[in-house]
Amino acid sequence: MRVVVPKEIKDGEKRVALVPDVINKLTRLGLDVVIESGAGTHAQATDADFKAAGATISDSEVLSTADAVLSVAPLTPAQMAKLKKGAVTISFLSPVTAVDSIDAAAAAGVTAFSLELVPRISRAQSMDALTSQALCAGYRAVLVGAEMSPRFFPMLMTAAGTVTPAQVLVLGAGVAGLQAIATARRLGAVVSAYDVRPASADEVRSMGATFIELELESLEGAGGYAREMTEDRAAKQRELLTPYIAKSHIVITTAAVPGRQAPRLMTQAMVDSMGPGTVIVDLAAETGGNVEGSKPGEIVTTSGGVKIWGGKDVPSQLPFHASFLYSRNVVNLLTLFTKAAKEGEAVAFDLNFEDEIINGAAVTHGGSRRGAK
Amino acid sequence: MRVVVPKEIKDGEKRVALVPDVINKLTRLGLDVVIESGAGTHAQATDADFKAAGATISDSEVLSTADAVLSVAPLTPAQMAKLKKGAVTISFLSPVTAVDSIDAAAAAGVTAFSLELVPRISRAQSMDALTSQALCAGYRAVLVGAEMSPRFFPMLMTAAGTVTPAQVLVLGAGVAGLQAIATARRLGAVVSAYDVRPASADEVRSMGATFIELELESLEGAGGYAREMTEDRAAKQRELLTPYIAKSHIVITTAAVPGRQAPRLMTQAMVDSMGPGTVIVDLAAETGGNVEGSKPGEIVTTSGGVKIWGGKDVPSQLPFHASFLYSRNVVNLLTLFTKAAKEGEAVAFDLNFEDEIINGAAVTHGGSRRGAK
Amino acid sequence: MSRTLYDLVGLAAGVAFILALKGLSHPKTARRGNLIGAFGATLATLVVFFYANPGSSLPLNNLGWILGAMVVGLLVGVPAARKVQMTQMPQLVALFNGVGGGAAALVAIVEYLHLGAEATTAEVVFTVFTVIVGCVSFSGSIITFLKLQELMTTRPVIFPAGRFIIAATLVSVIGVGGWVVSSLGTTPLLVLAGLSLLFGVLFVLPVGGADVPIVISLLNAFTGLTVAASGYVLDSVLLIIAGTLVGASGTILTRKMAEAMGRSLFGTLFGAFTAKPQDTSGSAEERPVRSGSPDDVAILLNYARRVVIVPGFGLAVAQAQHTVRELADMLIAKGIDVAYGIHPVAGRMPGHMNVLLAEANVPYEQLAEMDEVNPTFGQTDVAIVIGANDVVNPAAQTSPGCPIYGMPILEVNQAANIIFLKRSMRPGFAGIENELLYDPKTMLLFGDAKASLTKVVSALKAL
Amino acid sequence: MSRTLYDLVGLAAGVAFILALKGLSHPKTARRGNLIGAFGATLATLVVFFYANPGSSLPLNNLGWILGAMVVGLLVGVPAARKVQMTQMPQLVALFNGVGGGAAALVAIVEYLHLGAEATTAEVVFTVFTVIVGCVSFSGSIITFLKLQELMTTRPVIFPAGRFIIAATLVSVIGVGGWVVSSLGTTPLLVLAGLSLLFGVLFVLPVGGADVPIVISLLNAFTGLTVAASGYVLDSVLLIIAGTLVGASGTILTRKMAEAMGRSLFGTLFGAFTAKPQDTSGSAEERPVRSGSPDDVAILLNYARRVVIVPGFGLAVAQAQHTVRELADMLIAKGIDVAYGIHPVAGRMPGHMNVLLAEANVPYEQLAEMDEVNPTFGQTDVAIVIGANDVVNPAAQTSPGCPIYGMPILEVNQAANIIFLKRSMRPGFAGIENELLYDPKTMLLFGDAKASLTKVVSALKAL
Amino acid sequence: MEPMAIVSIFVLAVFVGFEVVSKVSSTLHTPLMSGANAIHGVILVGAIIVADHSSTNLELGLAVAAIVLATINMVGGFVVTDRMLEMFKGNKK
Amino acid sequence: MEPMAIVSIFVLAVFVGFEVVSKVSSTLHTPLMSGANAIHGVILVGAIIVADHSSTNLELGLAVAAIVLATINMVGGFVVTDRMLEMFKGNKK
Ligand SMILES: NC(=O)c1ccc[n+]([C@@H]2O[C@H](COP(=O)([O-])OP(=O)(O)OC[C@H]3O[C@@H](n4cnc5c(N)ncnc54)[C@H](OP(=O)(O)O)[C@@H]3O)[C@@H](O)[C@H]2O)c1
Ligand SMILES: NC(=O)c1ccc[n+]([C@@H]2O[C@H](COP(=O)([O-])OP(=O)(O)OC[C@H]3O[C@@H](n4cnc5c(N)ncnc54)[C@H](OP(=O)(O)O)[C@@H]3O)[C@@H](O)[C@H]2O)c1
Ligand SMILES: NC(=O)c1ccc[n+]([C@@H]2O[C@H](COP(=O)([O-])OP(=O)(O)OC[C@H]3O[C@@H](n4cnc5c(N)ncnc54)[C@H](O)[C@@H]3O)[C@@H](O)[C@H]2O)c1
Ligand SMILES: NC(=O)c1ccc[n+]([C@@H]2O[C@H](COP(=O)([O-])OP(=O)(O)OC[C@H]3O[C@@H](n4cnc5c(N)ncnc54)[C@H](O)[C@@H]3O)[C@@H](O)[C@H]2O)c1
Repeated sequence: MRVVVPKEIKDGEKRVALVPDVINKLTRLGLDVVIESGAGTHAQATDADFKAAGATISDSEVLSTADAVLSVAPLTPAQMAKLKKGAVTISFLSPVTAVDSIDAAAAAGVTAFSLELVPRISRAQSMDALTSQALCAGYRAVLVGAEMSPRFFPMLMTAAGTVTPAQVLVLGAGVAGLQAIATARRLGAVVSAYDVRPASADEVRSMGATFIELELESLEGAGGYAREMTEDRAAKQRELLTPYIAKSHIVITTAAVPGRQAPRLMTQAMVDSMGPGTVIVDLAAETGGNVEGSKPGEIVTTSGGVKIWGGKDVPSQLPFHASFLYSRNVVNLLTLFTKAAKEGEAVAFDLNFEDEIINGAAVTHGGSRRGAK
Repeated sequence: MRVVVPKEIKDGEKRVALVPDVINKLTRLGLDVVIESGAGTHAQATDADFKAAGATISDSEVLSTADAVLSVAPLTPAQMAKLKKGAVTISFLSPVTAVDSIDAAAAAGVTAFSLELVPRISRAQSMDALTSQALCAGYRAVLVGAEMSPRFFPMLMTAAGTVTPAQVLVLGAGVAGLQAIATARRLGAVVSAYDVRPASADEVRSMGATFIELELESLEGAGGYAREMTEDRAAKQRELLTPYIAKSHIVITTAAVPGRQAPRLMTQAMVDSMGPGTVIVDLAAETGGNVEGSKPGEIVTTSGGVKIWGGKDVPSQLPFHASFLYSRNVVNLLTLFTKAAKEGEAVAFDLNFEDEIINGAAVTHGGSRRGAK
Repeated sequence: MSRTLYDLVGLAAGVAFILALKGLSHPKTARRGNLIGAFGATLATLVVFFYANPGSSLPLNNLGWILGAMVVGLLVGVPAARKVQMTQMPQLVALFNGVGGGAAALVAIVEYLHLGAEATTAEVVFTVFTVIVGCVSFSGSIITFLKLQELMTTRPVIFPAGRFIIAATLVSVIGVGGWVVSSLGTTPLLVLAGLSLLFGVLFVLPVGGADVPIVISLLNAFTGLTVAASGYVLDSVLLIIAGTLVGASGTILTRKMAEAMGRSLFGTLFGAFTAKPQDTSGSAEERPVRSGSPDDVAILLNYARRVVIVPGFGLAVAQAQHTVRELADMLIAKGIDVAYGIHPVAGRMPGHMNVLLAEANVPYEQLAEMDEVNPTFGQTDVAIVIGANDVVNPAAQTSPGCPIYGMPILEVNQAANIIFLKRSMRPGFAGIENELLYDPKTMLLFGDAKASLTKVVSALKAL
Repeated sequence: MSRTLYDLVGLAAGVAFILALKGLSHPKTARRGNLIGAFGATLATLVVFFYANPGSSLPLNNLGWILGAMVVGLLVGVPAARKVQMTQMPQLVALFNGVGGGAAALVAIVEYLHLGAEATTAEVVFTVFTVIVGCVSFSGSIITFLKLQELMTTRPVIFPAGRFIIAATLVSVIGVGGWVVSSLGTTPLLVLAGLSLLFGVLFVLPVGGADVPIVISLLNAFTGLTVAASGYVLDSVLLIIAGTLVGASGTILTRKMAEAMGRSLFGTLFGAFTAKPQDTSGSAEERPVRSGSPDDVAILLNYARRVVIVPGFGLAVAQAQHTVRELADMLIAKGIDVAYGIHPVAGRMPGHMNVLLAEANVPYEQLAEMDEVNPTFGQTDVAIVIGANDVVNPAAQTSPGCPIYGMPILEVNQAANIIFLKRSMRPGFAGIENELLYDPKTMLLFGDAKASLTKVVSALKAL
Repeated sequence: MEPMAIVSIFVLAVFVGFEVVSKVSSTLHTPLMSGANAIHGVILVGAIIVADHSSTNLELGLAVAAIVLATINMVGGFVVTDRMLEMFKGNKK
Repeated sequence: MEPMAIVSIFVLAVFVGFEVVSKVSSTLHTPLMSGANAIHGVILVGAIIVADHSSTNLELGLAVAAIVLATINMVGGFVVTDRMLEMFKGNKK
């Protein structure tokens, strides 16, 4: 069986779906791993590294012979069309935004797994690419914020006066938000955070930051995710958050609700309430933005001197470790349904749809889109 | 008496020599403070802020009426020529590189103070702008390094595998180097450092980093600075450092010897010994570079995939706090020779060349260059 | 041998007992303390063969009987003590205590018979005291033995009107005691002994299994007092001192044990009088857990060779990272092999534990990944689980269908001892019970992790 | 009043003394302990007026004299104790101890005279012991008093052949003691008393000022033993118990004091025998510093209302940031006002202390800049300087020309107490001596800052 | 011995008993109890004394029984305590 | 009282004395010494007893002197100890 990793073609995507040091986990099972030449360049993995790890490098068309295709971004409809019937793909594949690719997969008779849909159960944590990539994003958010800020993060008492610590506010304390809190605290900033989930207060405090209690009802959805806010509540939340925002030097927003637009946490007025030289990092820019006026992949400077950094492919900005974590997620999912080669028997895929994870993550199978997803 | 702060005209200089919140220290003495309009823009100080703090904003030519001129970069010879005879200037003014400005100051009969020449005695610590700006540079160096690195700095054990911490090597553990150590350690990196001064080992360890003992004789010059290396020793040091460099993910170099070219710590071969995706931050790029191939203000990527960031105006990249600290240094030096206004008497400058600091820092006075500097 | 020399040797033995108790109250010297005690006892026993009583000639009368009886005692006692299993030691101690009490009662009876009408009132009063308390100690200890050995139910035995029967027995014991003092005679004394034995049984029956050790300790103190009383009757300073020491230290110890186990001493002891018959079939039995004190934890750690620290979300909530590092540093300084076993999803964020422990400056080398640390639990003396739960829950391996089934865990259940620091019996993130909390190898230290760790660190310093 | 009741009250007083000593060894109960002791002493004194000796009638003979003498004693003792300054208390204690020893010697002499030839050998031996030790205690204490009060030189007084004279005196004391026992008579006893007084003087003269407190403690234990011996002669259980208690606890205390001061007990006490005359004019006198123990530091901190922690480069070298935070947290938990006074150039890098303390998670609000904290030192009970030196060196304000002159400093010299944690008397970065180390308000705790702090934290927990 | 002496000895012994065990840590509770239990086995001395001056068979029989019991208490007690304390051997340093 | 009783009492009292002060912290050394010093002032009881049965003027004189000294020791000792302990009043909580 051939596992193929094509070069990512999406602009700005610097990750690779397999890094050399996990390849042996697949070859050990009896799988052949084929990497498109140059696939790992941005993630500091050369063709030679892959070869040394036991993979084959291919310069030519790779998809048509693949039994399984591993990628980060969804395969394009064109790529999907090239696949054998019955082939398997594993990648990010949002049922909301990647509709074309999903349709193409269904049409091609491909079984396409979406990492967004891996259920958040304990057993699946090692396949949870949303979490691993959010980790990278949260870390990056702080580095970017610190880089753009004209201020120090830590407090420093020096002969030339005392530098006061930066006030960092994190909105949305999920995986990315918590990591942002941790990183900002490491740098010495005074960090506070807000989130709508009830468990969040304890989690924020467990990172050593201050949780902002707004006395609004909490919003918890399925699988530990948040629910969408009503417009009423959103307005109330914005109003109550304004004073905290006004006194922050850096605001990092990470709020998301699965399958929806990112909630709008900050209006233009709230942005304007911040002083010159302050920075906003909007990790949700790609899905609509938590902050009014943020543009994915751009730094917008408001007339008031506030810089808004809109995140785009943020984990790609940490390509080495983002790929490192991503490829382990992918390998864990792949091995879940791979029957290792035994005496006389060849390696095979065994898609057991009774399994909660396989059932949850497979978007297409046998020529059609699965379930009501 | 008029204290004037012109707008910095040097390209890339974002600091300002006075920030609003120190102005009252001068006005309290009876000095008039005049700020050229827009001087504080990059350091988040608006004209309005200055006005509110008690300064006058001037749009027109400001230098000709000044009794004292405070700036960050040296005044250009043209600017010097505009000054009144007997006026005082305080700025960075390297006796090695700013020869033209010094000559112009002497010609104009100006008393020019060089912050580089403030002696390193305890009493002068509050005027030591080299230290305060090095602090900013050291902090920035790590942020920049972390930003450019494709890796995480901290160790993280996750469901998708364990991210090992970045190995950071700091060469030259002076003020900037120590701050870089502190910042990298805060971010969770494993930090080691090397310096030639004998006291350095203890200082490095007191920051929680590992000191690299090379068993070479130590080099200590006057005033707590290092001495220049002989070419022999330099070669030996490079040889011994190579293995440490080869296993580092980030190298930050800060080595300097006052009044000299920056010592060459890393050759091209040493750079090449590092893997793809590694980063070198050369804070000494402007004075010749610690690293072969570094270019001030540029990021050079070697064929081996090593990125070399050459520092240029590094403290300017943290304009708010760099100006904050710098202006306190300048004010402390200015007040050292200002006789406050008393009953009936006007404020006056009282240049007592018996004072070690004034004697040390004044480069020109009474129409000529002072001493053998 | 002169009386003075004899007495001085006795005093020396008494001093040995003091040193023995002193030694026994500190881990480092406990063993030596016990040996000193044994030495004192041997000395005291030997010297009595050289001097018995004013006027009586040596060698002792009935020497053959005496030596024979001692040999029998040795043949019974030593093998029993040698062969007993670790877990059965408490009941053996109970048994030994009982026979000691019995011996004291017998000695008092013999002396009473011997003195006959010559006895002073004081002597009779002390004899009565010894007989009562010795018999209570004897029969009470036998019952505790039976309970601990599970030869009878470990639950409180409560029968209708029990408390009235007990009270009545106590009153009769006292009455018969008075009768003995006033009338002097063998019969009343035997009646007294019988009633006292009965009272001992009744006194211990209503005590529940968990409280039995406290009762043993109390009976032990009682026995000490009977020995002191015998010392008065027999004019032996040694017996007075030894008995009083045991009585006094035993009392303190009983109180401390009750405190450590969170029991009310009064409730435990007078339960017999207040207990009402209960519907025993009713509510589901509360499952027993073993909870320890910071001292217990400190001692376990102190004598371990390898300790694995397993941090979890609770460590983060308690912000106990600095304290845990302090603990680890202390253990390392003692030459103990210490590692932190980090589960990939401990906490609530990937790398949560790393962030915390890095803040406390824990060297990266001490952090071990799950795959690295799991094979070492077999050689680990103590696994100390600090505010973690799901990540060590064996249900992940044993209970298909539970929410964490299939998640790899840190196999702390392979370690020789497991210590849990948590605040309650509440489950963790996944909301499922952790069987490990009820494991006999597990000791629970309840409380906020930081507060608990601080106490453990203090206790460790005090060792 | 019956003898038994009298004796029981005496025993009760003895118990009070036990409780008194127990109380006195713990800060929280010390005051109450002393009151219990006073209560016991009062009780014992009162009861003697109701019962004196078998057969003697009440009221006591010579009652007027007795009461009069007591009044005189009160009139002398109370005002002296009330008015004495804090710094002069040690010499007053020495004096009190001396008069106590004198009293015991007098009591023994009177009883000896009274018994005359009736005295048993044992009684005479005890009398001789009491007289010798009481007199030594008396004259020795007087000398210690004179030394501490600086009425004579505080340096060791050593004269040629001194040790032979002392040895000879001791031999004569013992000889005359033997003579008293064998011959019985007033003259030998008076000779004995005289020689003993002389020996006391000779014994204490060679002791140097710093060792005097140890000697006082020893003489105190001696006096206790004389009281116990008097108890034997006077057949008083109370005096036996009280005297023995003081003797035993005094001995332990003497050893502990010597340990705490880093002195060899043997060297201190037998210096008299081994000391050789020295060239006192020679080497420059070593300047005295006051060094304390972690316990002392803990107690100072525990009873402070405001504490300022001044960290410096040494804190960084020792990497003691976590420990210092632990200490601060404990003090804050006790309701003490704690601030960190951060000097702008403490350490070797701008913000060095911030980096360290942030790592230990010290809240930013607890960090006070120099300008903010300097005005508060006047209201600060304890400034604890941890591995800092130059930044608190008053030379910066007082010694024009020294390298740090003109640098603003943290004015810890304004605080009521200053504690320095450093490893030696070595200077800091600037290489200049710090007068503050010799300040009488300063206590030095030598050792690595982290190790020292750990000990202080333990001591604080034990309080 | 005089009652007063006995009372004094008793009172002092009580204090000693209290003090010496006042700092015991809870893990030593059981060994300490066991050790104290062994110590009261010294009633063996009393049993030997009464065996010595037993005049009737009844007395002697009871005394012999007392000796057996006391020996078990004493010897068994020390042995079992020692076994309990094996874990404190201190296999380190 | 029998010598044996006295020796026993002495030995036990020594243990009590050792034990009760064994944990004293160094800052309490001086107050503890001072308190112990006051306790031995109870020799006053002895002085009163000998004054009671003094038969000669010499004896009485010496006894009276002893009473004066012992009273100073006892009363002064407790008072000065109390003053030393003022700092432990516990002005907090
Ligand atoms: N790491 C991740 O990325 C991530 C993300 C989301 C969810 N999770 C899930 O979180 C769980 C992590 O497991 P875990 O073992 O670390 O945590 P856990 O299973 O949630 O257990 C934490 C335990 O700590 C105790 N605790 C809480 N506060 C405490 C305090 N102040 N002092 C002492 N104990 C305290 C609680 O018991 P008491 O209440 O009795 O004190 C609780 O049993 C896993 O189920 C994992 O799947 C992980
Ligand atoms: N902050 C800056 O930017 C900067 C830069 C360069 C120079 N300086 C200079 O550095 C000095 C800073 O003053 P400072 O008071 O912080 O330091 P300091 O004057 O150098 O004193 C440090 C003290 O710490 C003690 N010490 C060292 N290691 C120790 C350990 N492990 N445990 C306990 N004590 C230890 C040393 O005494 P022992 O050896 O007896 O233990 C020493 O006296 C100033 O003179 C300042 O001008 C500052
Ligand atoms: N059990 C598991 O396997 C597992 C794994 C990873 C995460 N989780 C849990 O899931 C939670 C969410 O994870 P995520 O980071 O992927 O979520 P996410 O990326 O979907 O959302 C990020 C955060 O935004 C918050 N948010 C949504 N709307 C908001 C609003 N209007 N205002 C403020 N905040 C808002 C959410 O509550 C969430 O914390 C985590 O915190 C974690 O506890 C569980
Ligand atoms: N007393 C004071 O007032 C005061 C104030 C600030 C700094 N200082 C001292 O001065 C020292 C140097 O200060 P700086 O940072 O301004 O120095 P710098 O900027 O001149 O040099 C930076 C560092 O490079 C090092 N270096 C020089 N040649 C090297 C080589 N070949 N290899 C490796 N390292 C080399 C130097 O030793 C120095 O530590 C500081 O570390 C500090 O201890 C003293």
